[in-house]
Amino acid sequence: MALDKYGIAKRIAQELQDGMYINLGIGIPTLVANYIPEGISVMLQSENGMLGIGPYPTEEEIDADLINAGKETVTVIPGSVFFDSAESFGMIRAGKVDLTVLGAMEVSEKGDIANWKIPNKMVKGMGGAMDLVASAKNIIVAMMHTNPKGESKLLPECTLPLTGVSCVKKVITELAVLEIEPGVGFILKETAPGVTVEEVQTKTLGKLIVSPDVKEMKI
Amino acid sequence: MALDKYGIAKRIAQELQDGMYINLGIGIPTLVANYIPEGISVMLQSENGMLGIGPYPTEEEIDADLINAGKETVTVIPGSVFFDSAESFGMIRAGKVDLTVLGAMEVSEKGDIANWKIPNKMVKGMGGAMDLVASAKNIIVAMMHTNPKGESKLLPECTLPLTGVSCVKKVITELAVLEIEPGVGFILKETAPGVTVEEVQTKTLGKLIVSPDVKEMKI
Amino acid sequence: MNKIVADATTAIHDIQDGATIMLGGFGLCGIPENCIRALADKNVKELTCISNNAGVDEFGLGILLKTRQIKKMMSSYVGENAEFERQLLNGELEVDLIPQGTLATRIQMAGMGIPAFFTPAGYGTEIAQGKEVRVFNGKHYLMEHALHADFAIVKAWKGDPAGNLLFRKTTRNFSTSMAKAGTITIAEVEELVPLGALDPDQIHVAGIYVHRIFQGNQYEKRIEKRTVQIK
Amino acid sequence: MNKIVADATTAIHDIQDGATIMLGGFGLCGIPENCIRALADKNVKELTCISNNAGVDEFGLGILLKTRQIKKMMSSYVGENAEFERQLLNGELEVDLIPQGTLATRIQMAGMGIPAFFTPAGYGTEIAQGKEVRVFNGKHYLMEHALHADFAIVKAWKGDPAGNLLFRKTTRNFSTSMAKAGTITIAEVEELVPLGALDPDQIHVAGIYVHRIFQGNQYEKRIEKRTVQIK
Repeated sequence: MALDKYGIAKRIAQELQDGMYINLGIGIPTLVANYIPEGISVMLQSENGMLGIGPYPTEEEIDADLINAGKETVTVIPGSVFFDSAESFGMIRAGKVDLTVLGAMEVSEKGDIANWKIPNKMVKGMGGAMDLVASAKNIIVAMMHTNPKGESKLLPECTLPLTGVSCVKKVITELAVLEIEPGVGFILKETAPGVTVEEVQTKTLGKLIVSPDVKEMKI
Repeated sequence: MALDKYGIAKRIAQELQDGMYINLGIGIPTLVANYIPEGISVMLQSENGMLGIGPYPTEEEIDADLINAGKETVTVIPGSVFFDSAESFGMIRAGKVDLTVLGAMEVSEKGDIANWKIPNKMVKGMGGAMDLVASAKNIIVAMMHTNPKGESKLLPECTLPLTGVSCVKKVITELAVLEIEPGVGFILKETAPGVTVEEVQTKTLGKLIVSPDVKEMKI
Repeated sequence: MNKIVADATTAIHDIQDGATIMLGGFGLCGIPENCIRALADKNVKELTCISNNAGVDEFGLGILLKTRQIKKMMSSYVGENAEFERQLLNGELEVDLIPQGTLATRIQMAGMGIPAFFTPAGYGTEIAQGKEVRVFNGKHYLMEHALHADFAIVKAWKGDPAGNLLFRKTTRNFSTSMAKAGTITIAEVEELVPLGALDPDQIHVAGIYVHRIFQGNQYEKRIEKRTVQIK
Repeated sequence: MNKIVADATTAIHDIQDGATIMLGGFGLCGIPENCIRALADKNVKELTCISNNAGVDEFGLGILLKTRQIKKMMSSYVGENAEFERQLLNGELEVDLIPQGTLATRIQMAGMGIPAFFTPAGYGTEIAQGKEVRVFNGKHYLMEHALHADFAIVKAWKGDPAGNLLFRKTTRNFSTSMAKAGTITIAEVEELVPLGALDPDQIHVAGIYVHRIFQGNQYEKRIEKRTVQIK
């Protein structure tokens, strides 16, 4: 059975390693913070200017001066640091953030990503997405395998305006975990419990290679 | 009579205006701090990373963690700020420092300055001089009119390796105050008490224009 | 060194029609509420506003959008504002969308006297159109230029008469860089403290960058997304 | 997040012959005294040292010069050291002199992921030789490149187990920028404080940049020019 968004977040959480600095985008990526494996300690970065994001505040703790990049009220953990946005993107550009998880509208078999603009629709802006994808050492895309019309979001080429090129390393969807090897395509590494390789193949328009050691996700 | 170095510093101090941010180089420029006119308030910047330099410390106040760009122990005045050297040169480059006073080995009639290197002598380095002269809005050179051999230091062209080009606005020596107008030359504005225009002319190798309103310095 | 002015009205008195203004803040966090009100009262027009976001309807820069004082926005994300959308779709408003890190860094570079620099953000996208591309160590970069403004307006937590500023938590965002990039920089603060009251090791913006400072009042500090822990 | 190591010897254990090392400090102010001693003890050779100055005879980087561990210095001013002069004149030492602001900014840019930028410093001088010149707004600028190092070693006042650092007075100098530019960054601190003891608004270097931290000891803090007020 395909995962729900919480399942996707749980699977992504398995990618976390002790000591990592991580930037989580809005949507499913934000949920990953709820599933950090026991015994490992990570620091969450928010590009508006903070390291060490904690849980949402209680009513009493709410502070208008303390928000994340999604403009949500948050708290901080011990060891947190505030800085300005220029420094925040400096650390992102310099590759100090170990892992970036973000959503996407389309991902290509080359690792290109489109997630900021749909032609003929009101464009709200790219925010920090272009900076993140151009600079992050390790980018995982968290998204549904297909769009609401049922069309594949894993394509030979993105059809929407790009956010960045050759940058996505891994895609985790409700159906599968896929690595991207530039020049090769999507490598199917894991399928969601009860999802067949054939279903993933059907729903992936970009070139798909089934890894010889493809296995079922453990959630 | 020609001024001594304290006299030069006193004359330079007359250039200070209320609210100015000022960088004073090593040597005569540093002395200017002792003659800030009454009733005006200025902030001294030191390029290692400080705004608001105060007097030298008493024995009890000495703090190894608090030095100026000349590596001398100093104190700070209320309203002072510490920052790093990158920011310090950022504010210099961005033109936030209103006035820079520094010494020189040679100045040309075009406003070029040489003050860091003598060929065939041990070179100690340019320190922050090249950054300061390339960026400061208003540069006054404080120096003796001639070198120890009696040769003019105000030249048609610098003979020593340059520190910066077309940057010096004014030269204040033991003999005179001269403005530099690029394409014109040194404009003699003031002579030291008892010093004749002829003496300044004799000791100035670069093109010298005597200002129609040349007058005697008031120290 | 006394840069204190009476209030927001005095601080912005010389901002004229057509001015380019940077305004600090991320969403509604750390925005200069007093100066925005004063700009609305002065009804200065045709403004180019450089700000990461465009406020919401009725608050933040949304106030100046509603009164049609803004000709152009330079932002990274402008999506929380119906009036904004209406003006944009009607061609009444120009928008220059800039990647957030590029925007922050272009402003930072203006305050550092660096006219141009190279960043990888936007390479291979429509943002790269017309920009110089260079390869360093095998990676592609775009040349971007420093971004200056006639006025920078920021809101800090504490400030002193010399213009030294201290910010609280995530209100620092674009404000520290903008404060250094304005030809004239105006700071409104929640609390004006005496000279010498701020620890010189702990100042976020040195007074050398700040031209006018005043203690603001009636801060609303609206919250866009009030997210609360579910116990 | 615990980056604490036992001591300087442990912190520098993997620095090998030929390494490029940045060392914080301006003159003798804010230098990493413990790590310099440990580098001398380890007797690692052929080092390229990026540091604004080269210490004095017998102290600071003068210690490593005396033991002939330094192959090359990258500095803005190196004049307080007779042994330095001797080695340089004998051709035993390479020196790359860089304008101080260019040096500071090249290091800063490395920590910001910006590979190249433009600065006016040195235009029209011998420093400009071989460098790309560009005109922006009628002014000439040189293109300069980011400066990285295998190791950055800095000395801070306080630090916590996550690597967050706080500096005191003018010890900040090159250290904050260097801390962000090392592939591996080592911080020695006068006082190691518990996680959460530092105010998150008041940290000069975020722990994300720091890989190893330890509490140093026996700081001498020598003064180069002890200038005292004449009452």
